[in-house]
Amino acid sequence: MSAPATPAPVLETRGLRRAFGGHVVLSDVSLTFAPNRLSAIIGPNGAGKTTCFNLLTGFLAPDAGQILFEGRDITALPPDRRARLGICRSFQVLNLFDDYTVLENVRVAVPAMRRRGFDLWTPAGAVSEAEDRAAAIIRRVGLAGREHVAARFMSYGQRRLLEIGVALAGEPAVLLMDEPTSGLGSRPMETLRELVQRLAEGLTIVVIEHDMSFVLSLSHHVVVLHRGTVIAEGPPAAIRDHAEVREAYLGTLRYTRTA
Amino acid sequence: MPEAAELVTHLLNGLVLGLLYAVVALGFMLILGTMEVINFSHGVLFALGGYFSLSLAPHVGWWAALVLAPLLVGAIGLVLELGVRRTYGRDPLFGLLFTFGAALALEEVIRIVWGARGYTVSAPAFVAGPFHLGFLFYSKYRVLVAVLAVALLGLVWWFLERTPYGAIIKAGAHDGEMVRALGIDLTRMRSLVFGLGTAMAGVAGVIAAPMWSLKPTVGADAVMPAFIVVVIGGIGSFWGAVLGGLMVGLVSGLSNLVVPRGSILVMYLLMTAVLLWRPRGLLGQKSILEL
Amino acid sequence: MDTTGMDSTRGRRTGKLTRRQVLTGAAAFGAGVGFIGPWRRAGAQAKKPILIGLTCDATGTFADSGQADRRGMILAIEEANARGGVLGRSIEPRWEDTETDASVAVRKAQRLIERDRIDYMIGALSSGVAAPLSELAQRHGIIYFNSNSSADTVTNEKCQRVNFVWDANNWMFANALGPLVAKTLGTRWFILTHDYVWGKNQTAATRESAKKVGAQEVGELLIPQGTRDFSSQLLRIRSAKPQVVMANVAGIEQTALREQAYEFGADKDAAWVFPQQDFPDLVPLGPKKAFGYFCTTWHYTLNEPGAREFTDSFRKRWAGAPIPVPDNVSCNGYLATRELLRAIERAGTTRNHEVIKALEGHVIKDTFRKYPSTIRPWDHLVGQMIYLARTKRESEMKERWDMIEMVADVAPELASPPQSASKCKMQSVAETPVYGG
Amino acid sequence: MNRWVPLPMLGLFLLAAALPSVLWMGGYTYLGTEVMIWAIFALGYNLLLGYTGLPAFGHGAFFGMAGYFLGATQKWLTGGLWLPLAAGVLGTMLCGGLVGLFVARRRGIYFSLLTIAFGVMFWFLVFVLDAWTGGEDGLTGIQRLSVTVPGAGGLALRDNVTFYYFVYAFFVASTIVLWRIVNSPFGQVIRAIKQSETRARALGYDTPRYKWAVFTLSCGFAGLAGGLYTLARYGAFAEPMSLQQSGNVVLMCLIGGGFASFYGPVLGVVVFLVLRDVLSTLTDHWMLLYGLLFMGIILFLPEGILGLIQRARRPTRFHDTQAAEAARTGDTPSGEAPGPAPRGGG
Repeated sequence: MSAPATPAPVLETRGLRRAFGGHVVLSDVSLTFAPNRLSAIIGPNGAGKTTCFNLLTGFLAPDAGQILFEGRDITALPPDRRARLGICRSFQVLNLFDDYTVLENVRVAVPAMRRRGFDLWTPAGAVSEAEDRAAAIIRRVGLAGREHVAARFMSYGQRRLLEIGVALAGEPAVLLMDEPTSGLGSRPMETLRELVQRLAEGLTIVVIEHDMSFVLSLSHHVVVLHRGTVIAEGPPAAIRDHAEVREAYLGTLRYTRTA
Repeated sequence: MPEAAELVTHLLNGLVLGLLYAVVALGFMLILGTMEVINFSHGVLFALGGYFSLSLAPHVGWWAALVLAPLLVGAIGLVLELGVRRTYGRDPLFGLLFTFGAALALEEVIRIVWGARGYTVSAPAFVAGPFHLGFLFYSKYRVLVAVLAVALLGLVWWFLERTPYGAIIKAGAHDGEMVRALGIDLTRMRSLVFGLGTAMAGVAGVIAAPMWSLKPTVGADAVMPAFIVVVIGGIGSFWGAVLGGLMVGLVSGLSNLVVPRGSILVMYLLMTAVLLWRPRGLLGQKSILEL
Repeated sequence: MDTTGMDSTRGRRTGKLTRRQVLTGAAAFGAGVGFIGPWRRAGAQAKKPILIGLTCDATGTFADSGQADRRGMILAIEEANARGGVLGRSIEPRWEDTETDASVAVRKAQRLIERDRIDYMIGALSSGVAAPLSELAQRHGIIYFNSNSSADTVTNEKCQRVNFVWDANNWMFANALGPLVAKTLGTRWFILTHDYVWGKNQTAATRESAKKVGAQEVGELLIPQGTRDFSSQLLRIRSAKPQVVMANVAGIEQTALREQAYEFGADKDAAWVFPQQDFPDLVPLGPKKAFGYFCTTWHYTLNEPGAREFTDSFRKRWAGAPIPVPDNVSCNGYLATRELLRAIERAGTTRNHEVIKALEGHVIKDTFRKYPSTIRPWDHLVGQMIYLARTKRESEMKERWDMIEMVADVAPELASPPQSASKCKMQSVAETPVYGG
Repeated sequence: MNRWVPLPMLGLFLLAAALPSVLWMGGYTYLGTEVMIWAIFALGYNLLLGYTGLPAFGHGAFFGMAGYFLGATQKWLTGGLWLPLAAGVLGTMLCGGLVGLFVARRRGIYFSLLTIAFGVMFWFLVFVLDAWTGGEDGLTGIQRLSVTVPGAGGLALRDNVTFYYFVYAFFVASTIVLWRIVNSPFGQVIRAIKQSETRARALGYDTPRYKWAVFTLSCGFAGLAGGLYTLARYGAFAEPMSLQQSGNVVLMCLIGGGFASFYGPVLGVVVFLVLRDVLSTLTDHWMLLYGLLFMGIILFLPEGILGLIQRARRPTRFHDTQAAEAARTGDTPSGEAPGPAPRGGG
C-alpha cells in the first residue's frame, strides 16, 4: 500500500476484492487519488480496470474492502448517491441519451436540474441556471453550435466529447473517464487531449487508458493493474521502464494481435 | 377418518396440479429465457392441445392423440415464431403484444371450430374411475397425469443439461454474439425452442383436459399460474420452475380445503410474499431483464 | 358445433341492417358529421317497423342457452310478421351478443337503445346480466323482458317497473322440490352451493323449504366458479352419507360435476337433485351421465294443448340448429316475445305506460302446459307451474332430445312465492320515463 | 411551444367541443364520451409506456378498480359525486403506489410479467370480495347526480350531452396537465430513463423512485378515467380489469403512435373504439379480426399512425435512427426500449 504524503486523497480504496462466479477480477486493490491530479489506470484487457470503475461508482458492490470519498466510507452507497456526492463518470461504451439534443443531454445532467427532478409543472427549458450551465459546458467541450442536434446524429468523435461533457455537467469533485480516446481518429484525439489537459488543471481526474502516449504525456500518477492486482504505481517516468509492466504489456500486445 | 382422507386428497391434487403447472411454466420459461418474449399465446395453445385431443382421440386413440396434438400445437408455435421473429432485438413489448394478438385470434378460432360452449372430456377408459385405498379413493387418471408430467420434466431436464442447446439456453441465449461464436444457427435454435415450448403447452393441455374440462378460455386457468410460477421460481431456473410449480400447486390445493373461493388468490399472495423476500424469485439469478 | 352460425342466413339479414347504419354512422363519426344515419331513418317514417332488441349470449357460460332463447324469440317475431305485424307495423329484431358479461351487455344494450333506437328489449340468462340491463331499461323507460334468468333478486330487491321476469325463480324451484324430495327421496340433505349470486340465492331458498318440510341439512360445500376438480367434494359427500344431494350448481360446472360424480360412482351414493336445470346443459352429457332429479318449466315432449303445434313449427324453422327442438329456454323466449306483441295489440299503442298496464295482471292461457300463467302486478314475476323431472333411460328415449320425463307437477299458486314475501319496491308507472308511441 | 395549450391541442379541444352538436343523434354522444374517457386513460398510461419505456401490462386493473372505490364511497360512505370521484382517483393511486414498490426496480418484460401478475390479482380480488364489488353482477345502481357548477348552476349529468361536457372538462384538464408534466424537468428525467437507465443513474437520479412516481401518477389518471367510465355506465364491472382490456390500452397507445407523439394515444383511442364498434357489428367473430389486426400492427406499423407520418416527413433521419438503434441494441441491456421517446413537442 502506497500512502503518499501529498494532501488528503479525494477518493481512496482499501483492499477491494471482487469476483464473478469463481473468477477473481480484482483482489486487494488499494488506491488513493490525490486532489487536482490526473491519475491513469492502465493494464491489459481483462486486468479489471472497468470493474474497478464500476466499484468506485457503485454499479458493482465489492466482495471485500472499502471505498472512501473525502475520508467518508461510501462502500454501501448506490450509484446515484455517489454521483450526487460528485463522483462523475464517462462510459467506455458510449452511453448517451440518443434522442436528446446535445443541449438536453447536458442539461439533464446539471445538478441544478436534478434538484428540480420532481418538478412536474415548470417547463424544463425555463430552469435558467441549468440552461446557462449547460451552455457553458457545451462551449467548454467545443460543441458550441451543435446544441440542437440530436446526439444520435453526431459523429463518433463529437459523441465522445459529449460523453465527457455530460460527465462534467455533474459538477464533479472527481471525474472518472473510461477510455475516453477509444476508437478516436488522430484529429478528434488532439481536441480531446487538449480538453483533458485543460480539465486537469483544478480537477481530480481518474482515467482508464490504453493509449500509452496519451497516458504518459498527461497523467501525474499512473496505476498498473494486471490480473486484478496493482503491479506498479508511481509517476509516468517511473512506470515507463518498469520491468513487470513491460512484461505485462508485451504480453498483452501479443495477445491482442493474435486475438 | 374422513378429515385425514380429505387432507391427503387435497395434498395429492395439489401435487398433480403443481407438476402440471411446472410443465406449462417450463415451456413458457424456455421461450421467455431464450427469446425474451412473454408468450401470451401459451394459454390458448394449451387449450388447443386439449381441443385437438378431444377431436383426435375418438379416431386415433388417446395415446396417439397425446403425441399428435402437441405436435400440431408445436407446428402452430413454429408458424407464430415466424411473426415473433420480427420483434427480436426491438422493444420486448412487441413480442408480448404479438403473441397477445395471436392469443385473441386463436381463442376465437376455437370458438368458430368447436363452438363457444364448454366440453367435458372423459378420461381414457384404462384409467377411468378411482383407486380405492381403504379410507380414501383417488382418481387413477390423476396418477397417470403425475407420471406423465414427471416424465416430461425429466425430458426437459435432459435437454437442458445434456445437449449443447441446453447449455446455450442456460448461458442466456439472448446474447446472439455468443451463440454464433459457439457456431450455432441462432434462427434455427430460436424456432426450435419456440416449437418445443409451445408443444409442452400442448401436452399439458391434452393431459389437463379430462380434469379441467374444455372451454375457449381454459388457457387462462393454466397460463396465469405459469406466470406466477416463473416469478416465484425465478427466470431461467429449471428447478425454480419445478419448485415454484409444486409450491403454487400445493398452496392452491390446500387452500381449497380451507378457503375454497380464495384458492386462486392465494397463489398471488404467495407470489407477493416471495417477491418481498427474494425480489428475483427463489432460484432466480440476477437477470438481464432487470436493472 | 358452432352455436352462433346455426341460423346464419337470418342472423346475417337482421345483422346487415344494423351494420349499414353503424357503418355510415361510424364513418360519419370519424369524419365528424353524424346526420346521415338519422336522416335515412326519417325517410322511412311512413311504416316504421317496431324494433325489438334481443340481448342473447352467444359467448360464455350461457352461450348455448342464449341461442336457444333467441331461436324462440325469432320464431315468435316471424309468426307475428306472417300475420301482418302488430298495429300494422312489421317487427324487426336487432340481436347483440351479450357474452354472458354484465359490462359487455350494458355497452351493447346502450348501443341498441341510443343508436338503433329499439322500442323493446328481450333476453337474459345470467342474473348478472339481467340486473344491470333492467336498470338501464328503467332509466330509459324501455320495457325489458327477462326471459330466462331465475335469480330471486330480479323480482325482489332489484325489481323494476319496466322489467318482467318470465322464468320461474330460485324460490319457486326450491319450494316446488321440497315436499316431493322429502317425501320420495329422503330428508337427509347435503347442499352444494355454486359460489355466486344465483347459487347463494338457490341455497337460501333450499334451506327455507328444508325447514318447511322438516328436512335436515347434513352438510354444505361451496363450489367456487371455475372448479373443475370435484374429487374432494365428492369425498365429503360420501362421508356425510346423505340421502339427497341438493346440487345448486349451474353451467359448465354442473356438467363437469356430473361427469366426475359418474366417474367416481358417486351418483349411486345418494339421490342427486339439480333444482334448476336448463335443457341445453343436459344435452352434452347424454342420458347416462345426466343422472338425477331436477326442476324444469317445460319440455317439447309434454302432451298439453298447443305444445305439439309449437314444437312442429319450431322444428321446421330450426331444423339445422344444434338443439332442433324447443326446450324450457326457447319456450320462455317464445312466450315472452309473443306476449309482448299481444300486449301491444291490446294496448293499441307502443307507448310504454299503456303496454305496461296491458301486461300487469294479464293471465296467459295458452302456455303449452297444464296451468295458465299470470303476470303478477306487484313484482312482475310470471307466476307459473313447475315440473319435477328426471332423465329417461336410453331405452325409453324416442330420440336424442327426448331425455326428460316429468314425474310430478306443482300448480302455479303452490309454486309461486306469496305476495307477502315480496321484497319488491317498484317505481310507479308515472315515475317511469315515457318511451315510444 | 406554447406553455399552456399548443396549437394542435387547441384544435383537438375545439373538435371535441363541437362533436355533440354535429352528432346530435344520441348514439354517438355516448361513443364520444367513451373516447374522451379512454383518451385520459391512454394519455396517462403513455406516460409509463411511451415516455418512461415501462411496458406495464396490467393497467386495466387500475382503470377498473377506480369504479369500485367510487361506487363504494357513493353507496356506503359519503354519497354525492365529487368525493366518490376523488376516492376513485386516490384509492387507485394508493394501490398503484403499493404495486409500484414491487415493480419500480424492474424493467423490460420482467416489469411486464410482474404488472400482469398484479393486474390479474386485482381482477380475482373483485370476485372474492363480491360482498363489496357485486362479483360478476357488477356494482350497479351508481348515480350520476347533478353537479352545481359555479356560474353554470346545476347540471343534470343524467343527460348524455351534459355528461359529455362534464367528461370533456376533465379531458381538457388532464391533457393540459399531462402536457406540462412531459415538458417539465420530471418529464425530461423519465424520458432520459427510457433512453438509458444506467446513465440516468450515473447522473445522480434515483431512477427507481422516478419509476415509482410515474407508475403511481399514471395510476392516478387511470383512476380518474375509470371513475368517469363508471359514471358513464352507472355501474362498476370487472371486465375493464381483465387482461384483454389491459392489452387494449397498450394497443391504443401503439396504433396512434404513443412512442412517437404526445397525441398518439388520443388518435389510437379514436381509431380503436370506432373500429371495435364497426367490427363487432360486422361479424359475430370480430375477436378474430381484432387479434389479427393486433398482430398486423405489431409487424407492420410498430410506430403507429403518427409515427408513420413522422417517418414520411423525414425519411433520412429515420434511416439514421434505425442505424443508431441497430448499433445500440448490441451494447445496451436488452431490458431497454429502443425507439424514440415521444418528444414533448408532439
